[in-house]
Order: sequence, then C-alpha cells, then structure tokens
Amino acid sequence: MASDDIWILGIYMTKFGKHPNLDTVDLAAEAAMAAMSDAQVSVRDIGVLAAGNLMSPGGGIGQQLQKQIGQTGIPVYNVANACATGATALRTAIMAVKAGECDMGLAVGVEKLAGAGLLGGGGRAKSDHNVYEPHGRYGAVATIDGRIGTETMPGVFAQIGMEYGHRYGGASFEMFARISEKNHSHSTLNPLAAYSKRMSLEQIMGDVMIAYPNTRPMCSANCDGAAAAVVVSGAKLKTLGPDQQRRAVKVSASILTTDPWEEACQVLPDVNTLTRNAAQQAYAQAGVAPEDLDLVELHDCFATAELVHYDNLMLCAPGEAVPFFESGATWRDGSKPVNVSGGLQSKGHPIAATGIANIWEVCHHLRGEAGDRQIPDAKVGLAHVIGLGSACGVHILERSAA
Amino acid sequence: MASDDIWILGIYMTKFGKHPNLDTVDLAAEAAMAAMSDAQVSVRDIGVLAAGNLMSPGGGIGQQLQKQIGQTGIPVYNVANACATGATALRTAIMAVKAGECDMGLAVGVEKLAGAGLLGGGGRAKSDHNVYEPHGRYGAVATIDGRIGTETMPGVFAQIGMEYGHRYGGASFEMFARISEKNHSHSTLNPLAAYSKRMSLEQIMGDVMIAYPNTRPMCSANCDGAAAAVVVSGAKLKTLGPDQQRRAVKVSASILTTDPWEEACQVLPDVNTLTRNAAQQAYAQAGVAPEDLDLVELHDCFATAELVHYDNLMLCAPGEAVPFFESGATWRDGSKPVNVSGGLQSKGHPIAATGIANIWEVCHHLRGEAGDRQIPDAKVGLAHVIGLGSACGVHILERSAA
Amino acid sequence: MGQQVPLVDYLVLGDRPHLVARQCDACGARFFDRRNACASCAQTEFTGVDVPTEGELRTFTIVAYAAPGVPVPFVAGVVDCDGTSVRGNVINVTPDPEHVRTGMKVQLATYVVGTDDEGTEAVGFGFEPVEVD
Amino acid sequence: MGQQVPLVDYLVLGDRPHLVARQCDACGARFFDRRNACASCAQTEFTGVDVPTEGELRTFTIVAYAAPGVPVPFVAGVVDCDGTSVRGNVINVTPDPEHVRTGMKVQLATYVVGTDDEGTEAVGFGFEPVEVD
Ligand SMILES: [Zn+2]
Ligand SMILES: [Zn+2]
Repeated sequence: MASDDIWILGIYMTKFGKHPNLDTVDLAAEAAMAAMSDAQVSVRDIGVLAAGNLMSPGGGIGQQLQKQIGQTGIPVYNVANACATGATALRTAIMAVKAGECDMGLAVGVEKLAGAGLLGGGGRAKSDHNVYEPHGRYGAVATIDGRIGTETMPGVFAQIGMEYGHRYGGASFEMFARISEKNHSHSTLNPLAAYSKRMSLEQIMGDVMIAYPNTRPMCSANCDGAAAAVVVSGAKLKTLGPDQQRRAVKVSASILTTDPWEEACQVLPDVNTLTRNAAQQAYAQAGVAPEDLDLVELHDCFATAELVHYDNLMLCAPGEAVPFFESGATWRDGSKPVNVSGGLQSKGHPIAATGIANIWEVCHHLRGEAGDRQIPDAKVGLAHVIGLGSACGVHILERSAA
Repeated sequence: MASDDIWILGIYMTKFGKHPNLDTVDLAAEAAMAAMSDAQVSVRDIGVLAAGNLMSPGGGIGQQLQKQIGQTGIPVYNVANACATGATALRTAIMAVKAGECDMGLAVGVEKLAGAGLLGGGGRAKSDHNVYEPHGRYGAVATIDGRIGTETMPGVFAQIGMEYGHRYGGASFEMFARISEKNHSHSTLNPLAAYSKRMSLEQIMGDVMIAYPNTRPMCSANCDGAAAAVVVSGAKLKTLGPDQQRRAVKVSASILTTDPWEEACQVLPDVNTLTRNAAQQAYAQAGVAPEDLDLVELHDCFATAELVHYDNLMLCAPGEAVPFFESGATWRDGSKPVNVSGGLQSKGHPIAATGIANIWEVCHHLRGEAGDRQIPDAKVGLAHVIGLGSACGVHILERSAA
Repeated sequence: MGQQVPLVDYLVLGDRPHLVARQCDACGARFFDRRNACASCAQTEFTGVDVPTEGELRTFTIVAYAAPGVPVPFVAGVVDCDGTSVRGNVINVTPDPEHVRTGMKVQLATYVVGTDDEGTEAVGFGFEPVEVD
Repeated sequence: MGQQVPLVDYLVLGDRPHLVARQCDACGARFFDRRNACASCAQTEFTGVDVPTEGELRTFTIVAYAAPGVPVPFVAGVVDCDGTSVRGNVINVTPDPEHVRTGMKVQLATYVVGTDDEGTEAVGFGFEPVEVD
C-alpha cells in the first residue's frame, strides 16, 4: 500500500426502515460508534469529522454527534449536496487526509425520513397570490409547479428515463418495472433493507402510479437510517494491525462533480453528463475499466434512473442500456451485478446516509463479509450517487492485497 | 513563495445592509464574480467551489450560484458551521488545493438576514403540550427556553462575558458598552458597513436592553451580504502575473476547531477553549506570535464576546482582557487594532458571509488598499470567527513579499 | 373583461402568443429565467429572442401524485422547439400513455390559469398535439 | 389536587427536590441530558448521582427580549453546585443588576410551571438567593 493511498478502515450502516424511538443523533451515533469499532479505533484517533443530514442541514449534525461520541476538538465539516450528501461527507474526510491535515477521518450521513411522503414539489400547498404580481427569476404571478411541468422527483426522473427511451428506443413501462423487479428480488437477501419482500412484475406494474412510468415500488423508499465510514491514509494503515490491514478497502477513486452547462439542463436536470464525467474521472484515477467491476451500487432513486446510469457509468456501450439490462447482466448472477443490496427502491433512501451506505455494501463484498448475498471473489466495486442541483459522487473501491 | 503555500488571489465583499431587490443568489453572484475579477481569473480557472448559506443550508447554494456564474462541472461543497460557515467554506476550498485536487478554488458565503429579528431561542412561539409527556433528551414536558436559562444568542453571550468578569473582575456594563463604542467609532470609516454612525457611550448604554449587559447596539446587526475569495496554490501563483503576485495575500494559517469537552460546556457553550486551541494551532502553523499581528478582526457577535476573545486569541496576558481594552490597545490607533472594520456590531453579520468578510478586511489592509481606515504598513493580520455548536475558524494572513 | 397577465415573464401574450428566451450575446445559450451571467460562458449580456411555437415532445411523464393543490393527473414534458428545449405541460390531450408519446408534434397553446381579486386573469401556456391525421 | 410531574427528567420532586445528573462511570463527567456515550471519554455507562442543591452563581444575564411566549424579564444563569455546573434561572429575586450579582449564594427552589388538560402540574426549578443577611 502506498503512503498516499486512502483506505476505508471501518464502515457501518444501521438497519434502514422505521426507527420511531431513535432520534437523528441516536442513528448517527450508532453508525459512528460502530464504524469506529469496525475500524478498531477510538474517537481519539479521528482527526476530522464530516457529517451530513439534509433534513436539518443547518443544525450542525457534526457537533451534535460529537456530544454523543466524544468531544475531541477536531475540525467538523457539516456538508450538504442533496442526495449526494453522504458521498460529499466522505469526500471531505478523504480530502482532509489527502491534504495532510490528519491521518484518519470519520464521515457520517443520517436521515429521519420515515413517513415523509412525497419529496420535491414543495410537499406543501402553495397558495396563489390574491393580486397577481411577478415574483422570482421567472417573473411568475402564481405557482408554476404542475402548470409548467413538474417539480416532483418521481416526475423528473420519469422524464429522464423516458428521454433515454425516446433517444434509443425499447424503454417501455414493463422494462422499467423489470428493473424494479430485479432490485426487489435482490433485497430479499439484505436483512438491513427497509423492504425485503420479493415483488412480482404484475405487483409492481399494478401498484399505485406515482408518475408514469414510475409506480410506487419503482420509487425510492423514504426511511430512517445512518451510515458512517472511517478513512485512513496508507501511511497510517501501515502502522496498524494485520487484521485492520486485511479488512481495509482501498479507495482507488473518489470523485465529485457537478453538471456542466448543457442546452436542456435548465428545463430538465441533466443527470447524465455529470455522472459520465465522474465515472470517466474515477476510472482514470483508479486505473480501472468498467469491465473490471465485480459489482456496482448505483443511484436507482427511481427505476427510470437506473437505466440511464448503466449507460452513464459505461457499464454498456452508448445507447445500449435496454438490451444490456434485458440480457440479465445486472441481476446478481449476471455479468455485472447492479444494486445487489436491493437499491434505493427496496433497501431505502435515507438521503444523507445513502452515499455512504452504498459504499458499505461494496466494502462488505470486497471483504467477503456480505453473507448470503456475497458476490463471489469480488475484487473491485463502484458506488455511485447523485443529488439534484446537481452533484454526483463516484467511488471505486478495491479489495486489500494484504 | 513555496509551492505548497496557499494564497488569497482575489477577494470581495458586497455592501452589508438591506438589499430588498437582490435575492440570495444575486448577492452570492456579485461577490463571486467580483472576487474572480479581483483575482484576474475566470470561472474556467476555478477547480472547486465551497459555499455556505445558513438560512437555506440544504438548498444547494453552490449549485444555484453555478447557474449564475458558469456551470463548469467542478466539485461543489455546500457547507454549514453556524456563524463559522464562511470560514468553513474557505477552509474547504483551501483543503482541496492542499490535497492537490486543483490549483485554484472559490469560497462564497451569503446571507439574507435584514429584518430577521432575534436569532436563537426558536424565534417562534413554542406551545406547551395539552397533556404533559416527557420529550427529547431532557425528558421535558414543556418548553424549557426561558424556564431553564435562555437560548437567545444575546443572553448566551452575555453570560459568557459576565463569567469572564466574575473570574477576573472589572467587567462592568459600562466597560462592555465601551467596546461597542469603539467598534461603532471604527465603522465610520467603512463605507460597506451596515451601520456607520458613531454612537456615544450614553447612546449605547441608554438604548434598548436586549440581555443585560448587551443593549441593542452591542449586538451584531442582522443584515444582507455576501463575500467571496479565490484561493490559489503557491505553485500556480508563480505562473501568474506580477500584479497578481504582488496583491496576493498569504494564508499562513488556516485552522478550524470544535469544542473539546469541558465540565460546564453542556450548560453554557464554551467559546473559549476552542478559540484558544484554534489560535495556538494557527500561531504555530504560521510561525507568528500575537505580538506580530498588525490588526485583528475577531468575532464580536456581542460586545461581551469581544472581551473574552482578546484573551482567547492571546492578544493580552491571561485574565488581563479588561485592562488590555482599557489601555486603548484595541482602538485603531492603539497597539493592537481590533475590528477596525466596525465589527459585527456595526459592519453587520450576514452569518455565512462573516467568515470571509473578516478576511476581506484584513487582506485590504495587507494590500494597502483599505483607504481611509488603512492601518499603516500592516504586514500580518488575524481573522477569527466562531459559530455556536461550536466551530471556530482562525486564519492568519501575511502581506506578499513580491 | 379584466386584464390579462402572463403566468411567467417569458410568455408573451397577444395575437400570437409565444415564448421569449434570454439569449447570451456571446455564446447563444438560451435561458428562460433571469441570470446574473451565462451558465455556459460566464458573459453577462443577453438579448431576448422569440422561441418557435411548434416542436417535438422529447420526453414526458404523467404525474398522478403531486403537492397539495396541484390538480392531477397532468402531463409534464420537454418540447424541442427547433433546438430550444422548453419545459411545459402537454395539454388538450387525454393524459394517458395511449394518447401521449415521445416524438409527437406539439404546438404552444395558452389558457387561463386563474383570476385574482382585481379580476386580472393569469394566462399560462402548455403544448397541445398538432392534429396531423 | 392533581398529580405533579417534573419539567425535566433530571429534576426529582418530593420532600427534598433535587437534580440528578448522569455521571460517566469511567471518567466522572456529568450530563443532564440522555447521552449515547460520554462526550469526555466516549464510554457508554452512566449512573445517576444527586447534585447538591446549593451553589454559587457563576454568571448570569437578564433577558429582556426573548422568543414569543417567553415571559420577560428573567434572570438566566449558571450555578456552580460544588463542582457541577447547572443551568437555571435565578428566581424569587428582583431581576435587575442591583439584586443579582455573580458569586452570590443560591439554592434550588421549585415552582409550578403550568397545568395540563388533565390537571397535572408541571414543576420546574430555579435557584433563589440564600438569605444570609
Ligand atoms: Zn454564454
Ligand atoms: Zn466519561
């Protein structure tokens, strides 16, 4: 291991689901303490803390967490990047280690979302003005959500999938539902998933329509959860025990991007270009090709989103996402298993936790600790997350040679 | 200049005050574009953006800003650390450069606070339960703010100043008011201050009492404003023009701390230990002693706070803050000018902007560009900011030798 | 009959309702909202340009579940108006997958969104199918 | 007369009302709120300990302007109860700088905060001056 490499030394995710008796800080504390325990280090070893909690981003979740796990005076970065918040926290901790500010960092993401209902589109009634007056950057005299397109997340991502289908063909309602069928099937092996019941194609297609072609089980599940990771420099890892070195997972690439300007990005978020950019940078940084990946956890916030990311992450040839999926490649017994955790649709999507939870999943396979859902002999994995606005995090992880 | 030094290449603060016709993004865009213009670079030169806006911390101010100044696909970090948010944004950009991820970064802090009223203490009525049931980590059956101490900021910082007075003596209401008199006097030379009127001691003491001993003019002024800075690596700066090199200001230290556990910190925030820790680390990192400082911008969110930070920043001997102030040292013509900008009490405190605006002030003196309020031949300055929770940022800045 | 105002400032009412984009003088990028600078090239000068009123539906969704107060179902989509992408609802069509398909030709149409307390009507826009059968 | 409940769970009512802190078994740090682990040493075991009811006012403020619904003025402060710092109001005293001073001796006192719809009284605490004249 090179001295300037970055490694995941310990990582943990809580059970995703409903935790009515735990508050946000309880969940964060459980994840943080367990990640340090997994790393076999104490809070005194940690030199930086980066934390995210999107539902209360100004509340200083990092410092709130310190009160529960140990106030050691280290720098804290509270970060937010929509659904990429967890990945941003991890990136921040990694950056502090790379900058030489410390040799070990802790990243935590946590969210309480169970029962949150529909996200996006405001979530509350917007009353029109009593006397019309232009307001805001569109000079709007009344609410435009629902009148000039939709601001709901299921609707936005539905259009993203449908656009891909329009461009390349073959993307029917049934095809999108089959992606969801795969992830719900995968979730049956994941005891930490919010929902781990198999769903038939008929059940998925016949469920409540949210935004065509996304029915309810094709949407990410709001739930409570937290995840945390301890990162360490290669130089420090060399001084640690053999068990720590063996279980450590190498962060071969850690990339964060935002969307460069594209013609249509102002009217429909462009989740493609920034994902493709992040993937390209990550493959280059890691010296890894898509063919080398043994498993991928990608941001299937909706079934329609998973499809486009097959292409964006270059798991298939350009424009070939539909036949790629239809070949069975992305099932757990296929050539390129995607979302063997069950993905956001069944594992759940406690927003700020998601970007660390997907890395937790990959790490467990690389360590050979994934139990019933272990991908045999997994050596390299990729974790992808995207938040609208937009931000994309891609991490490539490799099994320790030790 | 050493290759791994970090420099401020360009910096800007908007007029602080009321900007009813500008939205948050307008203010952020003004600051960002002007900082890049001051640095003589374009948005294409920027490799990372860190941004903070505490009133809407989950809204992705960084990406919102990119839409207005150029979407170049670079990583964006939306950060929050209470009143230290601006300093945290700057630290994050610096960390990215130090980590070798890019050679130039942009940090932006912005806030719309004019007319926000009292911050802290909820700001809204909290109704008691109809049937008492224990709730939260104190098992409280009803609201405790006002019943078990106070959660208002003026009250919290009043106690912090009064505690110092109790420990060391000499800290009367009049003495605290004289600190405010100094800062309001300083502000008369600052055309960007929200309030730039001189106030007599009688006016200050006779104004509305908010939380004894802090009257209204002894409290930081809620206002709108933004500030932004471009940071660059020493290696990159060497390749830039002579004018850019001459005006660049060296970041000799950039430190962020949180509060280590202290016996009483759970009942009254301890703003002392983390500030002292940050100062000690900063002096060590910069190789600078308090005696070397030509000016200091410190976080006088209340007159009572300024006093304790004289001691915490080691501008005086331990316990000697009152005689130090009474000697006249911290007036602009004294031996250790503090808050020559007018400080938060008169310049204003648009929360997330504050931690960059104080660096803007110091930079302008170091460049010899501070106009009427120039501290002659200023070579070294310190900027300090603290946010409850807590986080403390300290930056030491030095004039370019070029 | 009362006055009419457009729902958004980039909708021009009158005999031939149409949309106006803010076009960057430097690079030609088009925006519907007010911008401090161009997201594409960072220049700050813009000129208003008319957007064609006919186009092709590039993508859509049928929203069945929305924020309170938003009537459902409705069809939200993106229309390619000769190279300018426009966000809008597909209106005057049955909102189901049998009647809406990507690639269909559509044209701008306006309708009254509501009336304020002074009797002023807010006029919105959408895109309706161009009858070609 | 209805039942009484303490305003917070660390106030013990009865003949001799007092506060109970959660003390870390490992390092002795004391907390009034529920903690997942000790902020001082990160260990997770705590034991309840009684806090002395007399102490010295270490600092205070007189809050004249507070959130809506909070009656003003009131005196907020920190009391050093033989080494344990306690946050609370100074009560049964005229709230002005002539009657409150740091260093003064105070003692725990309780009072009824309010009554709920079932007639249960919530009892809060504060610190009142110890008469020594
Ligand atoms: Zn342009
Ligand atoms: Zn302890």
